[in-house]
Amino acid sequence: MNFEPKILGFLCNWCSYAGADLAGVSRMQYPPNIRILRVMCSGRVDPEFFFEGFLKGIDGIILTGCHLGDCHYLEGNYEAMMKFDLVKRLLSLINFENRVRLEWVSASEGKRFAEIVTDFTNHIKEQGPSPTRTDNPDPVLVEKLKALKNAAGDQRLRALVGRERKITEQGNVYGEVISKEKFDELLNLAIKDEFERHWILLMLQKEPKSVKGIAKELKIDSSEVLKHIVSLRNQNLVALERIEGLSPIYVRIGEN
Amino acid sequence: MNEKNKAALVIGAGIAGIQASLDLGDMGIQVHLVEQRPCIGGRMAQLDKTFPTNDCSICILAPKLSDCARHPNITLHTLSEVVGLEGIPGNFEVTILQHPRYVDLDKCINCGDCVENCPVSVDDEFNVGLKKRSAIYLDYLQGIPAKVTIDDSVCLHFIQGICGICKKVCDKEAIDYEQKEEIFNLNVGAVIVATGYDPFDPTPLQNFGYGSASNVITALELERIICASGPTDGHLIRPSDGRTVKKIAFIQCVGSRDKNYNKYCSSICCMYTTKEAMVAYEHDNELETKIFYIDMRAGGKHFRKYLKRGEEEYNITYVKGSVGEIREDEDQNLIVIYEVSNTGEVKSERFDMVVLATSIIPKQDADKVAKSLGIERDKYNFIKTLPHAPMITTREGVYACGCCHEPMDIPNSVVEASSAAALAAEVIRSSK
Amino acid sequence: MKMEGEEVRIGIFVCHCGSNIGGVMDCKALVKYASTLPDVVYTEDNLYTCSEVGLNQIKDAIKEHNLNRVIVASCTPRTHESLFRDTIQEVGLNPYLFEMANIRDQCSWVHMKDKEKATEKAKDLLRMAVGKAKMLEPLEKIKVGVTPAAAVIGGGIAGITAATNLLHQGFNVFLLEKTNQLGGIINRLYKLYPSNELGTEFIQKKIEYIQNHPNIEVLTNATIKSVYGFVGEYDLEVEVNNSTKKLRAGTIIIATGAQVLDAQYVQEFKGENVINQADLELQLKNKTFDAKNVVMVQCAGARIDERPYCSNICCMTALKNALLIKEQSPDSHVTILYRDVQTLGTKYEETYQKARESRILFVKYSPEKNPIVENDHVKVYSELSGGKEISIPRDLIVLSTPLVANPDSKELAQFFKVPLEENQFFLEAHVKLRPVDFATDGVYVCGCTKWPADIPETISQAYAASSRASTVLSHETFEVEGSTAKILDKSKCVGCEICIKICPFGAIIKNEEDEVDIIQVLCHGCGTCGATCPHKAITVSHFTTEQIISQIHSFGGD
Amino acid sequence: MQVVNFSKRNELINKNLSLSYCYQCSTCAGGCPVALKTAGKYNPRKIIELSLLGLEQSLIESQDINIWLCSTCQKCVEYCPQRVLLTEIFNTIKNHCALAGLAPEAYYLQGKSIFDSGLAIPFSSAILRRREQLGLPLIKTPNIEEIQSLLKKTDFDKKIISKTQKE
Repeated sequence: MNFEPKILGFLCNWCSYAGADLAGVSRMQYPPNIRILRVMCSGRVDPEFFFEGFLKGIDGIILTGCHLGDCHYLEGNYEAMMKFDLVKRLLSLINFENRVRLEWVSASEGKRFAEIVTDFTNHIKEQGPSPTRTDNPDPVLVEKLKALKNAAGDQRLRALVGRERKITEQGNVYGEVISKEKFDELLNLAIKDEFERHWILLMLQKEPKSVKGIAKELKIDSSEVLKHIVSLRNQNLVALERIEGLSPIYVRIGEN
Repeated sequence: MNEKNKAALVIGAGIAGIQASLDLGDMGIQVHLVEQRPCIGGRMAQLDKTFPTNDCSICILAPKLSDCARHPNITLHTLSEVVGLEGIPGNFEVTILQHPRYVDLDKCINCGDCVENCPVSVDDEFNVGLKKRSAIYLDYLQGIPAKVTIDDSVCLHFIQGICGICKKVCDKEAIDYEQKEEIFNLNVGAVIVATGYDPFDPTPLQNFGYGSASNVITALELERIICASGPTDGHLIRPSDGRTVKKIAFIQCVGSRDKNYNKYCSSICCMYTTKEAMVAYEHDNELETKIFYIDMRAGGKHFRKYLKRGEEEYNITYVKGSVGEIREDEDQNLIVIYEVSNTGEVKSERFDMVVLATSIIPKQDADKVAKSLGIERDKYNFIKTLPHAPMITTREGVYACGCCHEPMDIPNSVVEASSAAALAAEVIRSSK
Repeated sequence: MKMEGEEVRIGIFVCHCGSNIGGVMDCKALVKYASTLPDVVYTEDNLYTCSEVGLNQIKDAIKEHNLNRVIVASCTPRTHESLFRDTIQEVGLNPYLFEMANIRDQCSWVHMKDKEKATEKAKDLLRMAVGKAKMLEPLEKIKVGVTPAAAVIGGGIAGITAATNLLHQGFNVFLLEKTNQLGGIINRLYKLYPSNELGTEFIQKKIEYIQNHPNIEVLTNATIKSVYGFVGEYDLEVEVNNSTKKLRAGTIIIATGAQVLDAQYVQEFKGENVINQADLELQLKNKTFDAKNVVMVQCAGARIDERPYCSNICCMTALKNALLIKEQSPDSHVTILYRDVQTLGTKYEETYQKARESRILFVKYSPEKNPIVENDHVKVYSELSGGKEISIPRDLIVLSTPLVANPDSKELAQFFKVPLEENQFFLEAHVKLRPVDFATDGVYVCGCTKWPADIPETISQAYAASSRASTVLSHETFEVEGSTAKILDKSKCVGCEICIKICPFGAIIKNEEDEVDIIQVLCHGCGTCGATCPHKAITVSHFTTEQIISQIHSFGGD
Repeated sequence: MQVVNFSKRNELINKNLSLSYCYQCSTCAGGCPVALKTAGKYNPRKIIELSLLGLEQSLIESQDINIWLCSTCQKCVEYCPQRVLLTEIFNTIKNHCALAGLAPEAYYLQGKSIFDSGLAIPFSSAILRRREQLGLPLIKTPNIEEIQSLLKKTDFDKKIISKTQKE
């Protein structure tokens, strides 16, 4: 067992990156697995980035920003929190949620940064290598990850999360404030839908399939698949290719 | 923008001096920023968090420090003091005494090799004596300029003519024992004094036991103890035995509003105490805190809301009334004797630690600074200013901001710094 | 995203930093590795890259090898990026075509005991830097012209002070006052603390001064109708006495003040002869004051559920007036019912001492048992006596009512797209370090507009606001970093406005054609909009999605 | 319900201006050894508060707070941040009480003893016998007339008549 995990860290410039520098100035030692990617604000970190990383065989990804209230850009870290929450929910669909972490590290917390990195590295070691990193990664898992990436990049989830703070704090266009619980419920439904739809799209990209065929691969109910197909057809992403026996066969259309 | 503009002199590079310099620099006015210590940053750099936002102090200060250091219009003079001021507004001749750093600022890269190998160990001022430092040292970790300094009062090379290790280990050949004091003159249009304050030493208040009971500490000491980059790495432990702290008493107005010491109110203690109690609670959610106060002074923006949060979310109990005596038991716990003022009952209660909110007093050398600038002081030794324009001193063209003329919090210091800059700009721009 | 027709030529400089990096990892191996990376055409190692020698080596290499991207692997960009950017700019390379790999603070120093792995990590960091560098684009700092005039809104002491300072600094000022008279609240005050000057004299001198100044335009009875523009160039439409006036200013100072809560709105203390401190000042000023037993009630209408804040200035106001009463009629009895006496600092605490010595009686009450106003006395439950009921004779009750936000503050805030806090006072950019700024550049605030403040505080803030305004007005142009948000693809934008709502700086707007547009001078470059846009129509320069993904891929390996 | 008595309050402040300095910080109460022993039943701050309010009834007539428990150790004076001379103020009040005949009986007895014999504790035969055994010198009897004329000058004679004696 000589597993050296590949860990990626997104650090905001003003607090966390300064905290990581301070760990260095103070010569605090931590495992050498992390590679730090500096962004100006934790709010810059797009949900897609996580999936890009996992698809490239990274084993764990940590995002750190200023403590809530300390953001150099006032509220970017709140936005980061919303996006991270989405990422975690998406990743839980493939049991990857333990491979990501969000922490707040201030510019004076060099020691804390070192501790967090140590702890996260050990934690990822316990998780073992990412299943995508092996020589022969499970193709289904890779497809799922791709589907998740596409879902994270799709406008529906992004719009929902982009409006999350407004909806749950100030109210929607009708002035009604939706509780966090209610919002999470909506979000979970949307996540499930989008994941399945993007998976279907990937599947149909390869070869046209029937509803039944899709349902079998997705291991979900045919009625659910049909619902997705209707929606995807409305979006002009899927079209009927032919009818095979009694089964309509669908095909991916339009651009990716 | 206008080369004919005279420069400005700013004395003291704490948050007030820094803000004044940045404003003037951004207006296109050349600034000479003079700081006594090896690094700029002042008191704010020593703080862990700031109220009422609980912002990490260094996180919000550090960008200003580097802005200051990088600003094309700002010249830093560290380890320097002003020793004379002649002339008239718009045309002052100022004399500056710069102490030797014994380190070449251009060569030092703050690698720390010298610090690691220096055999001397003395109390570290930045950590209010709670930690040791060497004779060659970096003022504080995030300090700017990020260059080391030799303290010649403790360095073996200077006091005994031996050692010289730092010079040997420095690859960059940055150590220069031959550096000497320098005196130079600058021509400036206006002067801003932002020399800040000192904390009051509460030892004379014997009933509080500071100095004899080791778990009675000052607020600034606690600030360092709870700071992640402080002497205990941010672990809230007792100085006497390193035990974790479960119960703290904070005592307000220690040396303030007290005719025996400082008659005035120090303005910031009520708020920073709640902040410290909150931050301490964040270290340990079992912490119980009592704050003993005379009048809770929380008129600033969102301060009342802040105290309410302290009470509701951070297990803080506010007790109206000061404390009579603090005694130490055999386990070095502290027995605090106080009156429950609404019932008149007098109680004694055990705490693990007592924190004294000591007053803000004029800087030790306030006298010297005032004399060299030719400005008056008030009866407390703070710099005297006009009642309705608190930045205007008794000498035309010389302005004061921040705690050097009256105790105040960071926002007020920043406001005054900017306003002193506005006044200095008036003088400079009208005297081309 | 290569520049058209230009091949990417990256130069990499690995710093030993003496032994700080060189003592931990194998810099030669790093250089060798670096030279194998794609698009890298030149590599070298320096003992100290940041030294004069090192910097010259960079410059020479750029010229000699025609480099168009530079990577330095050394310490942290937080301290050294600007130095290296300046260096490459000296030989004509766009400063944004530079990238750093932090192999000291975040590598050699934190993995000192694991030299081999530290070197491996440094290689990865270099590869990631190359991944980013090859995607870098040249950027220009953005400049906007600045109109050297300020519009000061509000003609009270705050506005007058700010305007005067700006005039003295040589700028033009428009001073807008809603009412027909300058001076604000001070016109109604008697004497001012801590100087004891007469309020009217104090303010009249200042009003006369600015009214006679050639570079100011004072507009009374002025209401703002519309505001367009941004820092450097605000266009205001103002209605003055039924005619519309247009004016242009580089910056805005909001100094509209606040209002004293009328005694009749304080439900708890109703009765005959109940007035507030402002009414009392008028009585003192007009010499109509006539009372023997005066009881003042502090925090009347403040520090309650409806208005939870402390109004900051009422304790000193009460002390000032109580002392004036005692001065006028030494035989009168003045009692101040208080909750906490707010007398910060040196002079105010002295005033409190003086008040006690002048025989003003202080009784602490608790809101759980409010004083009860009766016709000839007040029933008080002294908190310090366990709520014991005592009676204080009175013929006049003076309520110390709080300052409350102006009713039109919300409307005004919307004009400038700046936020209010829950009590409808204006909310500054950062309570600690940007006390008179807003997140929106070029708009400043001072005085009671943002929180109850007394005259000295207001004057300080007014000068501060004018100082901040002067930092903009002093330049012909206002310059910002090139790494700001940009619209990637207009056709992708569906106009959902999420970016507009999450941008804290008001940098994203809908323009006259109803299209989403970025006011680059207002953008601070955080990039949150880029991470949020549902259609990925917007990004932030220098931290674009492609650049970051390229970095991620470089780490992960293809 | 008691009414704030401004003239009583002023009378006390006139005698001891330092009374007006008090801002009710509780340091005196917290530092008072008697207050600690009596859990605050005796409480110097409360006496000052009643004095400031001029509440004669509580302060003198009913003696809600037992001012006579003060041991005059001066700790309160030493600790007071406003330099209120508490024990002097208490003396003023005690004198008021004594004149009104409201002091504890023992004070009158002792005062009377001083007035009558010049001795706080009059000789008893047992004491005299003991002194003789120990070889101590005889105690000189003071000049009673001189003492009494001095005491009369300070109205001491008027203060040593208790309420019961008056009646």
